[in-house]
This record gives sequence, C-alpha cells and structure tokens, in this order.
Amino acid sequence: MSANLSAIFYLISGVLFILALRGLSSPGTSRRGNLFGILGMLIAITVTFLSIGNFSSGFIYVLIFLLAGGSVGAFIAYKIPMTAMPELVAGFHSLVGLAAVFVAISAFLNPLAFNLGLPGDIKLSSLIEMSIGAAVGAITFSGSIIAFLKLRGIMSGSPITFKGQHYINLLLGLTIIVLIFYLCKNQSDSFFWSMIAISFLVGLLLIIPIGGADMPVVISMLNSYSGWAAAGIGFTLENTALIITGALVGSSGAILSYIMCKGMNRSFFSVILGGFGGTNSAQQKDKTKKPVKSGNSEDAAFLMKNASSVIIVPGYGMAVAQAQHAVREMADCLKKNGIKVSYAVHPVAGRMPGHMNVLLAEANVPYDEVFEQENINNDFASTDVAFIIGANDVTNPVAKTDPQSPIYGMPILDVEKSKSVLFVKRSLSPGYAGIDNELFYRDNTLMLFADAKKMTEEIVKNLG
Amino acid sequence: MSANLSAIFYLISGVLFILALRGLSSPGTSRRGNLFGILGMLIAITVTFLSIGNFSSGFIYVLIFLLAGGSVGAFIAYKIPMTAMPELVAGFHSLVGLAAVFVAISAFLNPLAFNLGLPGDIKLSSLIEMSIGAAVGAITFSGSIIAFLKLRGIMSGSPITFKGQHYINLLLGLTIIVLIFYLCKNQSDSFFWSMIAISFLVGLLLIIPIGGADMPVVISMLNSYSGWAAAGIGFTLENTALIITGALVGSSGAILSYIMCKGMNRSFFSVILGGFGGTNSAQQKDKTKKPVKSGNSEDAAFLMKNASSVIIVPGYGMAVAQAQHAVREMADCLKKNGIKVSYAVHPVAGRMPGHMNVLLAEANVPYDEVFEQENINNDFASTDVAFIIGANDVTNPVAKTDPQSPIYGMPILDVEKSKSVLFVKRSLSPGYAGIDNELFYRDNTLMLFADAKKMTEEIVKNLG
Amino acid sequence: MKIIGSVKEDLAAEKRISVTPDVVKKYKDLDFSIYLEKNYGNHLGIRDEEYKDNGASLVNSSKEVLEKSEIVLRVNCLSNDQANLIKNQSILIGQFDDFSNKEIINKLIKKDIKIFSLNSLPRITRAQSMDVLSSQANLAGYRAVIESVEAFEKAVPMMMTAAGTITPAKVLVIGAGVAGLQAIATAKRLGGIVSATDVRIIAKEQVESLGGKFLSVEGAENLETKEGYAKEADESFKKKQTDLLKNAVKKNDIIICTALIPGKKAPRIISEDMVKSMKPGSIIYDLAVGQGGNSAFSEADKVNLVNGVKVMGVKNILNNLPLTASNLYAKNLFNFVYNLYDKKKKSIFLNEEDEIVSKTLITKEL
Amino acid sequence: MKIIGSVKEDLAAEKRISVTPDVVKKYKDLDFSIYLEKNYGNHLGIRDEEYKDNGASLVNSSKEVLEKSEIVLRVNCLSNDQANLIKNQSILIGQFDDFSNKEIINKLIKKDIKIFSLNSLPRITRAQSMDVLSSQANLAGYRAVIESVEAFEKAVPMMMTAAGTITPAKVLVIGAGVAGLQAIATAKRLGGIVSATDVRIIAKEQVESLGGKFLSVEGAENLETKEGYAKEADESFKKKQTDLLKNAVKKNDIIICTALIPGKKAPRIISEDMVKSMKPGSIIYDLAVGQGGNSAFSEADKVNLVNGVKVMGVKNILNNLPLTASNLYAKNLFNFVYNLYDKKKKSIFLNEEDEIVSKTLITKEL
Amino acid sequence: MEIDPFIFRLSIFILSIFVGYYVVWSVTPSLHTPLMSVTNAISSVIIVGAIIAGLSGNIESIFDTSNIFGFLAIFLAAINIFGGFLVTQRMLQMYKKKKKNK
Amino acid sequence: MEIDPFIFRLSIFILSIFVGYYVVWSVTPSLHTPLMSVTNAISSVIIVGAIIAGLSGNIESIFDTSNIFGFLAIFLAAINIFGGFLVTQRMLQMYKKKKKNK
Ligand SMILES: NC(=O)c1ccc[n+]([C@@H]2O[C@H](COP(=O)([O-])OP(=O)(O)OC[C@H]3O[C@@H](n4cnc5c(N)ncnc54)[C@H](OP(=O)(O)O)[C@@H]3O)[C@@H](O)[C@H]2O)c1
Ligand SMILES: NC(=O)c1ccc[n+]([C@@H]2O[C@H](COP(=O)([O-])OP(=O)(O)OC[C@H]3O[C@@H](n4cnc5c(N)ncnc54)[C@H](OP(=O)(O)O)[C@@H]3O)[C@@H](O)[C@H]2O)c1
Ligand SMILES: NC(=O)c1ccc[n+]([C@@H]2O[C@H](COP(=O)([O-])OP(=O)(O)OC[C@H]3O[C@@H](n4cnc5c(N)ncnc54)[C@H](O)[C@@H]3O)[C@@H](O)[C@H]2O)c1
Ligand SMILES: NC(=O)c1ccc[n+]([C@@H]2O[C@H](COP(=O)([O-])OP(=O)(O)OC[C@H]3O[C@@H](n4cnc5c(N)ncnc54)[C@H](O)[C@@H]3O)[C@@H](O)[C@H]2O)c1
Repeated sequence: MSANLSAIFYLISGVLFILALRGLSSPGTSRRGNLFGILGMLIAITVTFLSIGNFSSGFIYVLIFLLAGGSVGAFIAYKIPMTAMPELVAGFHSLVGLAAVFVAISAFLNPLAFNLGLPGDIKLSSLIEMSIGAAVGAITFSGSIIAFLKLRGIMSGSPITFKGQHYINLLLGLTIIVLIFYLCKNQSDSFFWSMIAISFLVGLLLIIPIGGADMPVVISMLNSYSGWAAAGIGFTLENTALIITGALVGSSGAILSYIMCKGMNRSFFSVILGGFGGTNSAQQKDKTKKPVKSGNSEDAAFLMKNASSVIIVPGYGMAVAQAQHAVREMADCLKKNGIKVSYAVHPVAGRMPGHMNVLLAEANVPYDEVFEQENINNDFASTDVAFIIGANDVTNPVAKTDPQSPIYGMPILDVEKSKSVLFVKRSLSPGYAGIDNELFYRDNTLMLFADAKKMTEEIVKNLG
Repeated sequence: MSANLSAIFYLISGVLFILALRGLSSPGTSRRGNLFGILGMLIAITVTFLSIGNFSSGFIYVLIFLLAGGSVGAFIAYKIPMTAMPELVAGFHSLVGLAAVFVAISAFLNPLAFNLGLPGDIKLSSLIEMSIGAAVGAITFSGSIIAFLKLRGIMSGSPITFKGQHYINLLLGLTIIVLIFYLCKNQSDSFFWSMIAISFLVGLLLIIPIGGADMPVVISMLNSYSGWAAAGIGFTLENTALIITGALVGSSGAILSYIMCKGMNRSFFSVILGGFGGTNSAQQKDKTKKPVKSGNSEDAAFLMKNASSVIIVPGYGMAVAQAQHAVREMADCLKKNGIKVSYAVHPVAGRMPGHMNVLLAEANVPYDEVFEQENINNDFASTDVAFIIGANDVTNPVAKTDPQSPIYGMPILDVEKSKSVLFVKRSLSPGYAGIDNELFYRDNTLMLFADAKKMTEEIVKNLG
Repeated sequence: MKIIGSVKEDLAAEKRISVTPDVVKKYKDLDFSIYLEKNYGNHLGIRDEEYKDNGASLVNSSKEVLEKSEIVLRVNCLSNDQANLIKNQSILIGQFDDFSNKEIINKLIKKDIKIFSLNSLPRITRAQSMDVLSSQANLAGYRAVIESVEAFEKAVPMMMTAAGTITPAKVLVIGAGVAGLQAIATAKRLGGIVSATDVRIIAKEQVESLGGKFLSVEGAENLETKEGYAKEADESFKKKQTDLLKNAVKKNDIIICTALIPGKKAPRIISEDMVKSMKPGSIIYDLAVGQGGNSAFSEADKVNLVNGVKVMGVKNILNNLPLTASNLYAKNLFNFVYNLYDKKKKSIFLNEEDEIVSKTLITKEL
Repeated sequence: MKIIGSVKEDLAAEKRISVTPDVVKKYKDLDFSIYLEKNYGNHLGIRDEEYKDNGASLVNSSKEVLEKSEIVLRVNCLSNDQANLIKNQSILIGQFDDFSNKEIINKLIKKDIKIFSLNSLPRITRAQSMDVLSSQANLAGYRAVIESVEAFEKAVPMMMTAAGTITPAKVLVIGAGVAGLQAIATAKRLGGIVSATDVRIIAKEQVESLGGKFLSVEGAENLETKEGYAKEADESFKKKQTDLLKNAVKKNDIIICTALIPGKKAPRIISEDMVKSMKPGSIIYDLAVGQGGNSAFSEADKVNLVNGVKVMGVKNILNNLPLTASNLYAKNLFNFVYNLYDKKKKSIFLNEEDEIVSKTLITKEL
Repeated sequence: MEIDPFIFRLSIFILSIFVGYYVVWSVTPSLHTPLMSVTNAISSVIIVGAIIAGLSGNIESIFDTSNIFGFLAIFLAAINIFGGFLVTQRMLQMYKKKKKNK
Repeated sequence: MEIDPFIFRLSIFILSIFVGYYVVWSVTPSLHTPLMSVTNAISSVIIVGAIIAGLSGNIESIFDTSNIFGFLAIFLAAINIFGGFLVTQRMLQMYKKKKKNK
C-alpha cells in the first residue's frame, strides 16, 4: 500500500474517532459513536498491516499477540461487574501507557526499522519525540496503576500526602528533562532507561496524594496523558492516525477532567496537584467515612428523562426554599416527555398539618396527582425515580428498624424501593428529628446538594 | 522567510481565526474574538509579504491597492447605518467571491509564478482546485450581488420563481462540471472563461427565487461558499492559511445557516432550494403587506438580559395559557440579574375584574411589584422593555386616537413608549374588542408568536 | 349644574353609600360642591369629619340636601317622601329597577327629573369604569363563596395530616358571568375543586383561564347575544343541561348559582330532586335569588335546610361587604358623572348621541 | 378488653364526636365491638344506619353503652351521671382538663378507671397520629381565618378593576404554632398580606415557608422548650414585643391570635390601646380566648365592637367545623387505641414504659 | 516513502471543517450578525492569494494581466478586511454599551 | 521550497486538539464514564506503532529485543481495544434498556 493511500486511510480513521467522541456526547448517538470508534480502529490496524506489506512469519506472531490480548480484553469486558467500571478504565489506561513505552523502546533499539536513523545516531527530532512519548507513557502507566489500586480498594483510598511532595515532583520532572537533553547529546542507552524509570516514579508520586473521591478526574487526566503519549509516538513514527488520535484523546481527556471538576465544584488545579485533596477527605472522615454519591442537575435531569415514572416527595425543605413552583414546572416538563409523575405527601411532611398541600395547591398541582402515603407507598417499588425534595425524616427507614430511634414506629415513605433515589437538600444534616438518614449512603441514592429551588430550576433547564 | 517558517505562521494565523470565531460565539468574549481575527489577518498578510521576499516596485502597487481598498472599506464601515448591516455583509461577500475569481484567473494566466506548471500545461490537481475555487467564487459573487440588491430594496424582496428553475440550475451545474473536465483535458482558455461565466449565472439563478425574509440564511450560506472558494484557492497555492481558514469559514457558515433555519423553524433545504419561499410571502401579502418583526425566545431573552428595567403587562392570554407561574419565574431570573421588574395591571385586563390579580397572587408575585395603570403609566417612557403577554386591547393606542374605535376613550397602558416592546401572542389576531393593534407593526415592537406559557418557559431557559 | 348631593339610604335594606370621602376629592377637583346628609357614612365607620376634610358640606337633614342638589346620587330609588322633595329638572343617578320602582320613577319623570339608571348601562369598553353591575357582581361572587365556606361544616382545602386526609371540597359554579368568574377564582384560592357551567361557549375558555373545569352541555349552541349577555335557552338545551347537572350537583359540596338572563326571570336550574340528592352538609348559595333564583328552595335572606343541605340566598349580598362595595360604586358614579361633564365648558352637558347617556336615561313614564 | 363504647356529648357545648363510621370499620378489623348511643351522629348528618353498616351496635341509652364498654371514647369529660355509670376499671380516653374537670376525674380515679387525656400527649414523632391538639388546632387556625374574613366588611384579595383598585387586606397572625401556621396559609390563599410573630425563633423559617412575613422581636432569645412548646417570656422581651406590635397592629385589618404557653394562662399581647388604634371595620379573632385570651376585649362566644373593631372569640371553634374535626379526632383516638393494642396478644396491653402511655395516663387524684 | 503534501493539506482541510462546525454550533442567536460579519472578514484571507498573484512574474513586467487581476483582488479583499473587522467592532460596541446601562 | 512534513503534522496535531476540545465540551455528565471508556479504547491506536515495532527489522530475526517489545505492546494494546470498546458497548446497552422502558 502506498504511503499516500495509507495516509488517507489514517486520516479516515482519525475522522472516525472524532465522530466516535462526538457520538458519545449525547445519549441518542452514543452507540453509533462506539461503532465509529471500532471501525476507525479496524481501519487503522488493517492499514498498518497493508502498508508494512511484508507478511513474514512475524505477521503470525503479531496476530497471535493481537488475538491473545483481544481475548483477555473481551473476557475482562464481559466478566467485570458494572460497578467496577472506574477501576477497569484505570487499569486499561495503564496498559496503553505501557504499550507506548514499549513502542518507544522498540523504536529506540531499532531506529532503522522506523526510518529514524541508525542506533546511536537517531534523528534529533525523533529522539525528542520518542523520549516524550516514553516519559508520558511511563507516567500514565504507573499513575494508572495507583489509581487502579486505590479504586479497587487494595490501596487506601485516602490521599497520602507528605511534606514537600510538590518539590520532589518538580525535581523529578526537571531530572527527566535533563536526562532527555543528555540523551540527545550522547544517545547513550543509560540515559534513556533512567528517564523511563524516573517517569514511572513520577507517575506514582503524582497520583498517590490524590483522594479516592477525585479519582474519576484523575482517570480522565491519565486518559489525556495517554493521548499525548500516543501523539508523541505518532510524531516519531510520522503516523497521522497516531497524531490525530493522540491529540484528540489528549485534549478531550483534559477538557473532560476540567468539566468534571467544575461539576463537582472543585478546582482543577487542586485536584491535579493533589495536595488539596486532603482537606476534602478530612471532612469525609468526620462523616465516619461513609461515601456519598453526589450529582448535579444534569445527572438528575438525565435520570428522570430516562425514567418512565417519577414520584416526587416534597418536604419541609421545599417549603423553606419556596420551590413549589419550580417543582410543578419540572413535573410539567417530565409529563411532556410522557413520564408519569405523582406526588407522595407524607402526613407529617413539613411543619404543620397539610403544609405540603398548601404549597402544591399554590403551585396549581392537580389534586389527582397528589397521593397520601397509604395510597402511594406500594408504587415506589415499580417506580424509576423517587425525587425527594427537602424531605428527610419522612423517608428515613430507621423508623422501621430501630426501636431506639425517636421516629421509630412512624410510617415512612418507602422511597428506597424505587430504582433511583434523588435527594435534594443542602447538606447531609438531619431533619426535624435530628437523626441521620442512612438512605443518603445507599448505592441507588444520588444526593443533589443545593437549595431546593435552585436545584429544581436547574433540572428544569437541563430537561428542556 | 523560509517556507517552513511561513507555514508555521500561517498555522498560527489559522489558529487565531479559530479563536476569533470561538470568541464570537458568546457576548462576553466577542470583542476579543474580533481582535484575534484582526491579528490573524495581519500575520497572514505580513507573512505573505515576507515569504515572497522580492520587494520590487510591484510591492508598492500592492500597498497602494491594499490601502485604497482599506480606506474604502473603513469608510463604508463607519458610514453605514446599523440597520443596513445585512446588506453590507452581503455586499462584502460579493467582493470576496470576486477576489477569489481574480486570483484563480491570475493563477490560470500565470501558473509559473505559483509553481503550478507552465501555461497550457498546468498540473492537473491544481487546475481542478483552481477551477473549483473560481466557480464557487463566481457563484458567491453574483449570488451576493442579488442578495445585496434584494436587501437594499433595489430589487423586489419577494421571491421570483419560475417553472423548472431547479432543472435549469441542475443543468448549469452539470455544464460547469463538463467544462472543468474539458478544461483539464485541453487546458483551453475558452473553457475556463465560459465556466466562470456560467458560474456567475448560477449564482444569480440560485438567489433570485429566495424571498427577502430568508436572506440572512442566504448570506450565511454565501459566506460558506466564499470559504470553500478560498479553500480551493488555498489548495492551488498550497497555502495552509487559506486552507484552514477557508474550511473554517466554509463549515461554520454552513452550520450557521443551518442553525438560523432551525431558529426560524424553516427547513434548510426549502430555504436553499428557494422554491418554497413563495408560500411564505403569500401569507404576508394577505396581511395588507404591513411588515411585522417577529422573533424567538432567544431574542427576547437577549433583549431583556440587557435591559435595566422590564415592565410585564399581563392580559387575558396569560390566563388562557395559565402562564402566570412561568412569568413569575422569568421575573425571578431577571431580578437575579439585577434587572428591575414590575407588573402593570390594566383595570380591565382579562375577563373579570381583578382577573390578573388572582393569577399573579397564585404565582406568588409580591404585591409591591404589581402596579395599577395610573401608577405605572409614566414609567414606560423610562423602561427598556415592555413585555406584553397575552394582552392586546389594553395596549392599543387607537383608544387614544380614533373616536370611531369601539375602545375609544378607554385609558390604555402606554407600552409603546418603552424602548422595546415584546408581544407574546399566538398570532396577529385581535383581542376582545376585535380591532387590530397597530403596535404590532411598529419598529420597536418584536412579536413573539407562541403560546404564552411555552414562550415564557423558553425565555426562562434562554435567560439561564 | 355644579351641586351634587346624596342622602342616606334606608339602612335596613341598604348599607352601601354613593359618595365616599375619596370621590369627594375628585368631584372637588372638577369644582363641584358636594352636600351630604349628616352621619352619611357613620354606619360604615366613616366619620363626617373625613368628608368635611375632603371638602364636602354636611347638612342636617335629607330635605336640605334634596332641595339644594342639582345632581342627586343614589344606590337605590328614592322613597316617596324624598321624591317629593327633590328639585325639579335635577338629575338623579343610581340603580333603578323598572318594575319595583315604577311608581316613583313615573312621579319623578313628571317632575321633569332626568333619571339615569346604571342598570341599563351598555356593556361597551368605554363604559366599563361606570359599570356598577360588573363591579358589584364581582364582589357578590367573592362574597358568596366566603359565606358558603363559612356555612360549610367541613374544611375546603385538601390537607394530608397525621390524623388522615381531608379531601378537598368540590365547588360548582353555575353561570360564569362576572359574579361566577370571581366565585370560581375565590373557591380555587381556598383550595376547592372548582367546576363551572354556562350557556355561553366562550365562558369555557374564561373558566379555564382561572383554573376551573368547565362542564359543557354537549351540542350547545352559543347562547350569547351581541352585547355579551346570555340568551334564553330552548327546551332541548335545558334538558341536556339538566342531565349534566343532575350528576354534577350530586357530587359537589358547595354550589354557587349566578345564572341570569338580563330582563328575564332567572332560569331555574337546580330542581328539588337535585337538592335532595346532595350530601347532608352541602351548601347551595343562590345569588340569583333576587331575580327568582336558580335553585329550588332558595329564598331571599333565608337559610333553608333541606335534607341537611343548606340552601341560602341573600337579596343584597353587598350589604355584607358594604365598605368595598361602596368604594367601587361611588367610583362608578363618579366616572358616570365625569362622562356627563363637558371638559371644555366645565359643566354638565347631556350629549344624547352618547350611547352611555341615551341608554341609561329613563325619559318616558313606565 | 374488646368492647369500645361512646355516648353522645352535651350537644349544647360540643358537636364533635369520637367515633365516625370510618373508624368503626378499623376497630372491627381489630376485632373490637363497638357500642354507640342511638342518634350518635345525627346532628352531623350521620345516620345510625351508616354505623350499623360498618358493624357498630347502636343501643338505646347512654346507660347501656357505659355499662357495657371496657373502653369509653370521649371528646370532653363525662358528666357526673355518666361518671357514675361507667364500669369500674374500664379505660376512658379523651381530652380532659386538669382544672375544670378535676372533680369528675377524681371520682373516676376512685373507681379505678384508667383515664387517658390526650391533651398531655408528648409531642414526639410517633405520637403525631394521635395528637389531637395538633389536629384540632390546625382546623381552628383555618376556621378562624374563614370566620374573620366573613366578618370583615371588605374584600381580602387585591383586585384591580375598572372601578378602582381594591387593596389587599393585611392579616397579622400572633403565635405561629399549629393553629397560627394554618391561619397564615389560609389567609395567604385568600390573597391577604400576611405577617406573623412568635417568640420561638425557629418559627421565622416556618412562617416564611408559607410565604408569610415574620416580625422578629429584636434580640429575642429563643423561647422554645425541648418539647417544642413556648416558654414564658421575660419582661424585657414583652416590652420589645409590645413596641413592635403597637405599630403592626395599627396597620393590619385582621388579627388572628393563637399565642399560647401550655399549662399557663394565655399571654396578653394586644392591649386595649392597641385595639383602639385599629381602623374601624378591623377584626381581631382570639383563638386563645379559652385560656384567657391574647387580646383585650376578647370574650368567649361574643363579638365585642370596640371603636368599630370587632373583637371575636369562640370557646370551641371546632363546633363550627364539626364534621372535619370529628373525622380527625376519631382517627386520633383510633391511633391511640391502636398503640395500646398488642398486635401479638391481640388485646389491649398498657405498656407503662411507653412514653405515650405513661404521659397521658392520669393515675393520681388531682 | 514520502507522503504527498496534498494528503497533509487534505487532513488539515478536514480537521478545519470539524473545528468550524463546532466553533459556531453553540453561538447565541443575538450574535449571529456579528459572527457572520467576522466570518466574512476572515474569509478575505484570500488576500494572501491576491498578493501572491500581484507580485508574481518578473520584476519588470509587473503589469501582466495576471498581476492586474491580482491587484484588483487585493483591492477587493482589502475593502472586505477593513470593512468587515471595523463593522464588527462597531456592532460589538453596541452590545457593550447596552450592557453598561445596567 | 518544499515545506517540512513536520509542519504539516504540527498543524494536524493542533487542529486535532481543537477538535478534541470542542467535541467533549457539551457532553452530558451521565455519559462521562462511557466517554472516558471510549476515549481510552481509542487511545490504544498506539497499536499501530506496536505493529510497526513488532514487524520491524529483517524477516529472519523477528525476535530482536525491539520486536519483542513490539509484540508485548501489541498484546497490551489489544487488551485495551477489545476490552475498551466492548465495555463501552455494555454500558451503553444499559442506557438503551432504560429508554425502552418508557
Ligand atoms: N407536619 C407537621 O405537622 C409537623 C409539625 C412539626 C414537626 N414535624 C416534623 O417535621 C418533619 C417533617 O419531615 P420532612 O421530611 O418534611 O422534613 P425534615 O425531615 O425536617 O427535613 C427537611 C430537610 O429539608 C432540607 N432543607 C431545608 N431547607 C432547604 C432548602 N432551602 N433547600 C433544600 N433543602 C432544604 C434540610 O436539609 P439540609 O439542611 O441539608 O438542606 C432538611 O433535612 C418530621 O420529622 C415531622 O415529625 C411535622
Ligand atoms: N376585565 C374585565 O372585567 C373584562 C370583562 C369583559 C371584557 N373585558 C375586555 O377584555 C379585554 C381585556 O384586554 P386584554 O388585553 O387582557 O385581552 P385581549 O385584548 O382580549 O387580548 C388577549 C390576547 O391574548 C392572546 N392570547 C389568547 N390566548 C393566548 C395564549 N394561550 N397564549 C398567548 N396569547 C394568547 C390573544 O391573541 P392570539 O389569539 O393572537 O394569541 C389575544 O389577542 C378588554 O377589551 C376588556 O374590555 C374585560
Ligand atoms: N344578591 C346580590 O346582592 C347580588 C349582587 C350582584 C349580582 N347578583 C346577581 O348575581 C347574578 C350574576 O350576576 P352577573 O353580573 O355575573 O351576571 P352575568 O350576566 O354576567 O352572568 C350571568 C351568567 O349566567 C349565565 N347563564 C344564563 N342562563 C344560564 C343557564 N340556563 N345555565 C347556565 N348559565 C346561564 C350567563 O351566560 C352568564 O354568563 C345575577 O343574578 C345578579 O343579579 C346578586
Ligand atoms: N377555640 C378553639 O376552639 C380552639 C381550638 C384549637 C386550638 N385553640 C387554641 O389556639 C391556640 C393555639 O394552638 P396551637 O396548637 O397552635 O398551640 P401551639 O402551642 O402550637 O402554638 C402557640 C404558639 O404561640 C406562641 N407564643 C407563645 N407565647 C407567645 C407570645 N408571648 N408572643 C407570641 N407568640 C407566642 C408559641 O411560641 C407557639 O408557637 C391555643 O390557645 C389553643 O388553645 C383554640
């Protein structure tokens, strides 16, 4: 295959990868996006084979390794439980990083095969590119390993910080640069190997101080790194597919981690620099370390949009925030999308008898959508989303289980039986009865920390 | 300047153009965006000079023409009234189109200077690229001229359609392709010239059938064409700046016209194909030709966001649509932005005494924002936006002027004194009194045709 | 014609007044002199001083007022005595009823008095500010609901409480004119489930614009006249309406009747059977009782208990809301006088070409 | 202990009942037998058949009921005669007042009767469904507003009409407990401008959660007890409150008084001067009149006209809303009985460790 | 095994199309007109070609037909450059003023 | 006056960065995880380099150290390719099911 033709195909596979990412940015097109990605990969691999063109016995080995790796990958993909997704992605990243390092090593050892000059006399630009690729790849590898271990729970999820960590990282980073500089000057193996070794170390040190809660951001960041590594190698190999894809992955990963930080209301730099993670986890420790899943209005909107039925459970917080109009509007939006909406009013929700009724009537909620507890409690089990807005005690299952609790014996709304539970409140603080609500820590609960009105209004925006 | 260096600078100017467009996509960064654009252009021009490098006497002429054109451009830019913006842009487009044609001609006449081979023996690929550039440029030129004339009012704004226009266009398009084919074969001048001539004709025929209302879309479309023309020339001249910028302008223009169509609820193809424009203007004729400015929720949101005070005038339509909650929410949004909001309630708005009060109270509008006519009528003059939602008769100035009118003598709200007047109603139909409201046709009125609730909700979305 | 006067009404039957301190000021701005009988607004808590402060003269007897005034403002018709005292050729403005006030009106016409009855005001846009029927009916609708709710032995709004759920009361409004619409609004406010019915189809949109449910009589033609009032319905319509209402009445807790065809006896809409089909404790408030009533068992100024259903009706419901009603009524009168006032000549001028003047003026003996 | 009985109350003073047909069914589900005096609910339009259909036995005399029943349900205390008739060692449940019912209670205790007074129910979450004070105060708050509005001679909501604007009525609620909060909600619904005041700071948020405005006494400490009731205020506080209210009272049209400190005489909040400073036509509705009243001039079951201000108070406002009140009351009683009922043994068992039992049971003579 | 530069140019062209697509996708409607006008101004980058055309050929014969076309193209493009950017500036100034009013 | 292909590659690189930036800018949060997983899968395009590395050198000595590194890289990248795309597929399947419920 001519170099031109393969370049064109590489371009096509790059475009397919762009379309893949584009597809993934909205639920409707996401599956098609994944297919584009697969197609792009297929083209890239095939073209590489064809452009090398010498189907020597080596080809068989390539196939063997390819299939071996493929089966392992497929096996993992099918066996892994959905809940282990984050660590899986982290683990996969480490592989990409290592692969990049290997390719760089291979190129360093046998530059001739890559048209980069002779061993010991590699083109300067190629040498720089390859070193960058190798270093970034190594950082990605070791960083991802740590992320994996933390997420898997093998390593403590809490951030491990030590004094002067930033200085050490800086120092190591400088060392890498110096090593690359000497490598370029001498082309001596030892510089190359030590550079890689130090990069591994940097990866470890970068991720260790970051707390478990920030891991998703870290993974996305590592993703970005692996992209830059691929781009670096792409420049070495003069391969357009690698350059396009690497840049694509690199920048999209970086942006994604930025977006995620914004969504979590965290500063990007404090996450990446890791040191600040400490403050955060200290708070978590107070809460006896129970992890809480918290989301934003977009998550809530997404969950509800894809539900077929939603039960809204209003409580005193809705009254305080005067969110009733917004809630009504949210319900209208949902109904427009064909989603069934009902309101479950607990007999003692609020602070006076009939408190919720007053507010719902004010917001013109039709009476026939408002149900008292007895009539709706069985419906939760068949409901996709329970949207609990400013209510707390009236949903607390401790009333059923703990005779010591002050609300023991009070009938409660069985919101936890619905597929997903959304709690809109400003914090984890308790309600009137002053007791903690264990629902907050459940797996199918998503906390939406905000003023009830603001959050609901934002959800409405995201529903539209 | 070395080719490599200039290529890098061209890349930089391309990136600056990207940043320019990016800046223009939100009001906050728009001015910076424009500066990026200017900078990009400056770099592109300077680099071109430097890379040619022979500061012969020709250089002086280049400067002369550059400055001559520049002064004309600057003069026009300062003199033109803001209202003539659309036709100005159309006019400018025609220049770009023509410039592209000229460059292509120049290249065709003197290919040597461009490294394209000898006259009569031009490289095939260059010839194709240059022909495409010339053809698209010519279409842009003549199309823009028509758009300019229509917008300027020199030519009737109504679409001129004739039978079989699509076939003729198709035929002419095919002819151009055939001519290019023969041009490549023979390299004969005559084919080149006739191709350009026919392209001019196609431009005319493409735009003539499109109605005045659709002109903004057309302009954006022509914008896109001029981009593609530049890109074509860029390939010919092997100039990265032209390629990047051309592709950028080409695709963004196309997308923009698509977005605009969507915003106007028109099908993209029906606009571009032109034939359908006819139906639309027929309706306008029925309304005794009085022109009405109609906008969408985004326009309304923009106007109000930039206001410092808004008076809301509710009427029976708000009640019918049960839009009171949405209106309240809109007011909340505005107030959050520091905009003063008041409600002007006319004594007979609605269909029963106090009708509006009932609804506003239901939506929890604070009493101190609600004013009776006498107390607020003088405030309209100092108000930026009067937002009239489902009211009609109570704003009709005919009550003051025409003793024959059934509402003569009724005190009305002087909404027309505010800087902008927004009318939310579903159509131009009259209200209870059954008489036309001339305010609809005023210059500072923007009609928002929609159900009151839906429109208000959309405005809220766009305010957020 | 610059002297306006008003005497006290028969307090037993009427608590509203025609002149409030607020409008005195407005009349003064037009250079009218105002004469009022002393203690004019006392029964409403308005002291004579308030009138005086605004520029009115208070005189000791009604006789003095009537003898001085060129324009006399009233709520109801004058008594026989008063009719004797009123100055010849003066102007009398108020709400007069062709039937019950026939004799007095004839007497006054003989004295060449220009009698304007605001009951005959045309329902045109320009006359809205003088429309006493509207302004008073509006309040009547509000008040009818308040009184019904007061008489109702259950709570109206829905309340879900620890001791069980209180179901919301169902309110049915018959006739969705001015009074009916305000009744709908008020009942909605209190949290009732409100439905309404009317013969005019356009009322559907209006009822819904207040959040009420409209019960349409199937296949109803539009029984609206050009003037915006209702026409009398034919038999087939009445039958259909009866069937519809039979069901609805049974289910409702509170019924507010406001159906009316101007100049006719009020249509009988709720039959005896229907009343009896209601739950004990239910309320029927018949606003049309003055015109004969929409409901069986309704009698003016009485509460009849039929099978536990309270059927109520007050002849002059505005007596229960006299302050607000007087405020609006007095403003209506002022606007009417203002319309008679020639701004250039600065005096009263009866422009017979003005629809408002010609339609309200009673010129012939009845 | 499976026989529950209830006899008619003194209809002159009490219209509520302790057993409704609905709860009869619930008792039957637990295998209780129910004996009721005949015509038990007649005065509320509830026929004996309805009880019978649900499984109750109706007997001819109160004597028979009292002699048969092991558990007697009441609203108010038994009369002396009834106290003589009631079976020894039976259970009596109702709302009893330590002061006014002292003698009878002592007599009953001598007969070894277990008297549960729901007035002493602890305000804990679990007891909410039995909390008669809450359920009844809630309705009282609602009803107080309805009656005030009925007595008010103006319209409450704002109406901008062709005949001028009706300004909305200003409503002040004193004491934002259960009754006060519902009063706020109801007044808001009707379109009033509502403000409220209370000594408990937490009430501010609650008032605002209903859209009302809270008038805070500056520098007020929090006068809330652990149990959620109010403490008595000290002098400096009272002084500040008076200053604040002096101004507020003057500006308001309707005042609903609900301030109360449990077990104490109701605080006097509105002085004679304050009443006199109000506009004629204003209303003061004193719900606390039974405990001595929050306002000057308030007397139980009387409307006092002071300078045109109507000062009203009803001892038992729930008599004006007897149906709804009985529904909730009967459910409260049922929930209380259900709490005494041992689900396993299927019989009544008095668990003295249960706070609800121990706090409500009157064991010693007073 | 050198790759034809055309392929590179094609890649650049296609990627630029993507960028163009995304960059305006979320633009506010009220900025449509200035955006259009700035795009228009940018498209006059054709002046690069025009300058090359104007200065092409021998130094002596600067008034070859091809050069003349080049000069004309420079003139036209220059109008567009100055006019386009300045007019955009003016438009945006308006938005700014409105904002300040607040 | 040929331009160094490196410049072209640089242009491509920079434009791709822009595309990457824009393409994810407006993604729904709920798709963050699948997006991350697909990006990860895509980044294993490094396999292209791995294959080149594996097949580099003479046909005889296919087990040069450099080749072995290549093979290992192929293995790793292949895990990633299959694993990444399949797992994404699985995740997206979940979303789809939810939709159908409607
Ligand atoms: N109904 C009655 O008659 C009555 C009377 C007295 C007491 N109670 C008691 O009140 C409780 C009622 O239960 P409930 O579930 O309605 O209320 P709750 O248990 O008191 O919980 C209300 C929750 O709303 C949140 N919240 C407050 N302001 C908010 C705002 N602006 N935005 C968002 N969230 C806000 C608070 O959490 P954050 O602070 O984290 O936001 C709080 O946890 C029961 O315990 C009941 O016994 C009822
Ligand atoms: N207040 C009273 O007591 C009373 C009583 C009787 C009559 N009137 C008369 O009623 C009139 C009141 O004036 P007004 O300005 O309030 O009302 P109006 O003049 O009747 O105008 C209402 C406008 O609302 C629009 N509309 C209706 N439904 C809508 C919807 N769902 N969404 C958006 N727009 C909708 C209609 O236009 P489209 O169809 O184009 O949408 C109509 O032009 C006066 O003429 C007054 O004299 C008043
Ligand atoms: N008692 C009082 O003090 C007092 C005060 C004011 C008004 N009112 C009475 O209230 C009533 C309503 O006054 P209004 O101003 O609203 O009048 P209106 O004419 O505006 O309204 C009457 C409505 O009844 C409807 N109607 C007529 N026949 C009907 C039928 N058969 N079925 C259903 N609807 C029918 C009409 O279409 C109209 O909508 C009148 O009887 C009026 O005298 C009483
Ligand atoms: N008349 C009736 O038929 C009837 C029926 C039910 C309740 N009530 C009465 O209504 C009143 C309120 O009942 P509740 O259940 O709402 O009681 P509650 O204890 O819930 O509320 C009383 C409120 O008054 C406040 N308060 C106490 N002292 C105050 C002061 N000096 N200033 C301001 N606020 C003060 C308390 O903080 C508390 O919020 C009681 O008097 C009760 O007896 C009367």
